Amino acid sequence: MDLTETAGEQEFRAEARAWLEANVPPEPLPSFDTEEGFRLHREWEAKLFEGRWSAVSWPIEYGGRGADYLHWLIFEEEYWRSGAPGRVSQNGIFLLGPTIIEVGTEAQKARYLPAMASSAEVWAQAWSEPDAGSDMASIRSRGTLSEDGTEWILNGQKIWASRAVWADWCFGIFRTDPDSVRHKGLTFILIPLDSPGVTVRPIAQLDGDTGFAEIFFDDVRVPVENTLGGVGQGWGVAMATAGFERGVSLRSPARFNVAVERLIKLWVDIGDPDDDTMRDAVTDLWMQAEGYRLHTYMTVTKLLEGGSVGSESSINKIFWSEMDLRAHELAMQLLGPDAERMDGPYESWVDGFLFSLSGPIYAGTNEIQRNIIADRVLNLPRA
Amino acid sequence: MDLTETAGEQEFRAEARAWLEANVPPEPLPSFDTEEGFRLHREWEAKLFEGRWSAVSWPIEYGGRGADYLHWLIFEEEYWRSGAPGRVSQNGIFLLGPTIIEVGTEAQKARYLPAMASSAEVWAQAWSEPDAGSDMASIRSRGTLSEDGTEWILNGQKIWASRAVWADWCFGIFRTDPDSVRHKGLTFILIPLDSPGVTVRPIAQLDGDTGFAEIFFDDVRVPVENTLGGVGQGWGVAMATAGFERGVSLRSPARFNVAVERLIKLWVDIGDPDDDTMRDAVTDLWMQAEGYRLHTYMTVTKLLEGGSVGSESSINKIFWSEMDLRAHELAMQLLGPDAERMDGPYESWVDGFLFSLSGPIYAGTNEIQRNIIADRVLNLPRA
Amino acid sequence: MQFSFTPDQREFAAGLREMLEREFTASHLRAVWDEHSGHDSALWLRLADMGVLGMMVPEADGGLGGDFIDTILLIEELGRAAAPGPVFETMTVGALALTGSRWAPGIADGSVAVTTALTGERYVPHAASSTVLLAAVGGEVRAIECADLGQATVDGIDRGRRLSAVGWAADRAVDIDVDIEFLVDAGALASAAYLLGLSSRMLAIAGDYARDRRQFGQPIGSFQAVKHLMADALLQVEFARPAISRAAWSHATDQLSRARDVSMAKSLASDAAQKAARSALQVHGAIGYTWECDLQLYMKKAWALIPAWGSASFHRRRVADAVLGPRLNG
Amino acid sequence: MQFSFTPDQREFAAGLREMLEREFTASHLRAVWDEHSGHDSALWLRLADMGVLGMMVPEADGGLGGDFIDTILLIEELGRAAAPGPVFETMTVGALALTGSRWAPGIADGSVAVTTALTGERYVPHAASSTVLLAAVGGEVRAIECADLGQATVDGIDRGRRLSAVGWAADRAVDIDVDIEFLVDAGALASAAYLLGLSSRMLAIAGDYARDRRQFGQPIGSFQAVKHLMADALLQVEFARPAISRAAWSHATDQLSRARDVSMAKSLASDAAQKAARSALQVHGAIGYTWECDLQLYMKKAWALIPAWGSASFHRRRVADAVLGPRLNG
Repeated sequence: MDLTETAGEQEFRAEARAWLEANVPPEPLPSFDTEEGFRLHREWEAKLFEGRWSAVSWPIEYGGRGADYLHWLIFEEEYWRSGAPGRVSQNGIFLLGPTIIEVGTEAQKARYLPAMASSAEVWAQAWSEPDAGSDMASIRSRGTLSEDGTEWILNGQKIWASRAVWADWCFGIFRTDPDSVRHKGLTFILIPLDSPGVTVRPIAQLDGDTGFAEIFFDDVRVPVENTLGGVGQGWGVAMATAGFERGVSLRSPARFNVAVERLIKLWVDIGDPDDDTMRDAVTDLWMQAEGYRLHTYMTVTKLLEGGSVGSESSINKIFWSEMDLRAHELAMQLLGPDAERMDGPYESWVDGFLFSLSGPIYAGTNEIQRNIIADRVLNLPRA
Repeated sequence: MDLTETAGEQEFRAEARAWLEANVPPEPLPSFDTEEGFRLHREWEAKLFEGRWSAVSWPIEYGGRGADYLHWLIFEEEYWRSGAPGRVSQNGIFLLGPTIIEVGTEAQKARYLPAMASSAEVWAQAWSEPDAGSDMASIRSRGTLSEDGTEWILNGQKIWASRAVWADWCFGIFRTDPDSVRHKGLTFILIPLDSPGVTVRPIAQLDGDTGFAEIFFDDVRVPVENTLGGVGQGWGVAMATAGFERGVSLRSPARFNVAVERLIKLWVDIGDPDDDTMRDAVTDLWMQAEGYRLHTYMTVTKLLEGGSVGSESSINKIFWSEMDLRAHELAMQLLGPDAERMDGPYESWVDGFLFSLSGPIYAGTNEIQRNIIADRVLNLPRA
Repeated sequence: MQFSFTPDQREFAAGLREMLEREFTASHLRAVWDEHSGHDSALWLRLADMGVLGMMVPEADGGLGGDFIDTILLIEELGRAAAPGPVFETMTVGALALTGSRWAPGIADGSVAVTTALTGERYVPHAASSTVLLAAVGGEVRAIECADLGQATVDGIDRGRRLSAVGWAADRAVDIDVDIEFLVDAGALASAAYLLGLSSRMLAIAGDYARDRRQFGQPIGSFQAVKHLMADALLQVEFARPAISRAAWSHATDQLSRARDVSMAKSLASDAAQKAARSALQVHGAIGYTWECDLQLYMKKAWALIPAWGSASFHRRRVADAVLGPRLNG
Repeated sequence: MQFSFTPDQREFAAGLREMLEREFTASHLRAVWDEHSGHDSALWLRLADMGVLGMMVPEADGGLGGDFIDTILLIEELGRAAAPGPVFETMTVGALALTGSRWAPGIADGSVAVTTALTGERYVPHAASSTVLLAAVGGEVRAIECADLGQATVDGIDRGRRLSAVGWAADRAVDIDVDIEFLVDAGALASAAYLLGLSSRMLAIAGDYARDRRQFGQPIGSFQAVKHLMADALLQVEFARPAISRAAWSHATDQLSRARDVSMAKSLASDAAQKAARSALQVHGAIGYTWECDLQLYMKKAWALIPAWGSASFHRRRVADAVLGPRLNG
């Protein structure tokens, strides 16, 4: 065990920091859940790509740096400390990308990864359906083969598709065996959002912006080449993706360390230094964020040494989502009546609070995660 | 609404206070979960009875004062403030007694109530069975009628029977219809613990004392006159009793108000006055105890005005048990390493902590209570 | 000792509840949001006609001459409906401060809406839709006609509560001779009762959803995780209720324990509302996170009122001072 | 940067775990309780033979010359078994304080057990069954042969940990030249690792019971209430673990952040153990409240160690001072 950084790691950190200092926009960009903001975030992603910082953990030939998880974590720390914009490319680069690299054909890798890395093509996820939320296996959207067997004909509806309002492509799973139930007979398919028959209906969220959307599929035709992984293997492919999402990449520790640093600054600026209750609460949060950072470094070292992350990713998901919510609830407490104002100096805290409320819900509710932990980590009997 | 006490209420309070000041033992009695302690507590109950304070809410003819709930609460406040001993008679006077008054025959009232009020006969409860804990309806102990129809012949096993080690009688429900399942075919029966065929096996609890016991029934014969309520009506009778137990009488607010007053004193004596976190925690507990007192006064007024307590009693059970545990956990925190010592100046806190851990478990676990609240108060669908 | 409301008090509250369920549904509230007015004149006049607004206004001024005990259940019902505008402020703080003034009759007949800036807030709610502002100036209470205010309106998280930065010429302010702490306690207590109503409504909305929404082949309300989440929230709400009733009595009868009792009420009500909002949202899942879902209308009002009239921790400290004695380092 | 243990370190811990599962079961522990000795000589010598006790003793003194990183997983395993006697105190505080002293070889060969009174405790654990006491006197460390102690033994909640009030003649005490904070951090860190093991054991016992015990026609572990209770406890345990490993590195390599890292570890480990004990007991229901149930053997040890070596709040304040700067009013 050695927690000091190697010369190589320090060099990599320094390179990332230097580039970010030179390139991060001085002013925060408008939310990427607005049209203007989405465009500006896409431009930022293009600049990241030029610096080869958009997908550091990808192989070099696809625009990455072949960085291992440890270097990825270092980059993430520098990225969030620099105050750089949120990643509008997240669904692609952190969720779909690694899955394509894992199970995709060479043709698919060549076709999708570079455009994903440069955000020439931004991806939306299309996991849920109106009746398949927590119960994701009850997917109803259908995919049927065209008579000549060259195309999937897609029908149905997806919901809570983040980024879908302005994205170019989406990915999701469809029931391609009409007689199948639950996890069987599902296929993972990649779909251009400008395909005839696709209708995207934005859904306004708690803050009024449209961060996600419903997607309706009405005889949408896509080539069978858009199948990721085997026909009927969709559930396994999706779980690999979702597992990775919850596991390491969805929420790197750095953003929480930075959030807690901001909370500490807020406490120093407006808190009562003499109030131990708030002091202890802020300290607890620092310990949680630090604990999450250490936990991730340990997980990542385990992966580097050939281990694998399994259901423990559910433990991470509960931990970061509740920590993030708690941090923002504390900020609201510190702000008092000023927390009621939507615009103004504390806008980012109020927005952050609203967003943090979605943490225990998306990427699988924390109730579902607790079930997974109980069933697979604690080996308690299934209900 | 008028929260000031009437002259009559003040008079009653003064009378109770005066009697208690004159009669409460100067030294605390040994635990009634010891043989010596049980005897001394029985003597104390006899003295209470002489003063007609043992069962204030009972009708006068059975040794009570016919006091309404409000006066009962006032007495309880004075009782716990005076530092008087715990009530070894509790299962009888607060649980079984009111049920006998409600559903018993005149003969049963005359036979059982006076001896119960004077603690000439102390009662144990015998609710649970090894396979009927939270799932109380899966009672297996059987009662069969003798050929001449004059006696119940009881066989089976009860467990967690509090006071049973030194008590004279116990009450419980038995399956008297062999073909019945769940809540049907059960009968509520009163049994002398010295009956041939009764074996009481003490169970040592967390503190080493034997507060409860297993009771084995091997062809135990009791007259059919010992049936309380109708044959096959046992579940309803038991629920009335258990409902009352959880509802108001099992844990009157006064003992928690007194416990929190002791906690405040402990904080004043050994706490860091400058530590807001502990100060806030102690204040929260004061508010909880006060809230519980107010809630009980409101419930009691509702009863006096002809209302009834239903499943809300489950709300009380969760509230007092978690409040009591929290108060003792805080005391343990305040005591620090001194909390490790079993005897010595803080013994009562350590004993109290261990006992408080049983609160969320007995009289129906808090998980069961939450189900009841969800099903009957929030009207959520049954599982 | 009698800790209950009279049949009259309960029936009046029940009547108000029926009226609001019929005439001020979530879609009415949404309409107020959409116009961004933060006010509903029709509802306001309806409440005046029913005698709700004038409950604490003396009969001589056209009110019902009731006290806080007569009023507290009404405010809970207004909270259940998230009635917009400075409704509890007008009914309680306004009525108590402006008794005998030229504004008092207007409170009863609905022509005068009273908003407040008594706790040093940077932004005044409802100033744009009110008649009179009661403001604290150097520990004294002043009344200013809102028409005389300079106002800059900003967005609040609750669209049923518009916020303004305000200013006024000193010569337009009228002295009001009333103890400011008495008024602040009235506002804190009223906001606690309003929060209690909001909490019940949020749990009711979550209960409807949990009965209706099916996953894994059964209503989600049949899962223990949902049952216990909601049961714990209900627990906090139920134990805040009697504290609020008692505080109403303490305020109405001016008990020595008034400050302690009001602070206990606001502290418990704020914590219960925080918990109810959080639990109701979690029960809904993603749908609760949408603008379309009515839950947000009540949740955001709760978030606005929890820090108003003194935060839970401010009030907890006030209780601590009363129960444990003042804090050493002040 | 490499945040993991070597295969050797993991295998040594695994071997210790197997030995303890085989040779020191709950019934062995119960036997120690029944004879009220608070010590198990056979186990002690077994641990010496394996090299566990001497892990941090220099090779020159017959130890393995390891550091805290080599030792931390072993202490977790000893905690999982609730090994009695001053085992982690001897392995860490004792080895670090007595290096080069006449006692050092005895730590490695099992003939010397070291107990401590370095944090102002009123009662010294294990004094009756130890060889040497390390005590703080005016900020300095002294070593006293336990044979030279006047002792009055009292009952502790954990029968695997006897308590004594002690006294000694000043001339029997030997000066030990080592920084007392360094030793206290060692004890706090070791107790955190031991608590981590205890927590895992309590959850394992609760898991076995939840799989085995049936109510309402199914194992209680299939109910969400039980699943989620245990999942939340596991969460705290899993996030305490890396903090403890990191603190072992900080202590072994004497980082500037040692105090902060050790305090974070003890604070998280104490909270996790409190939660694990509470949850495991609740899962058991009434049976968990009995003397017969093995859970109590581990639960009571946890309750004894949570306040030892500085409470969770003491350590939280220490972290706060490092992260937020010192508290104004000291």
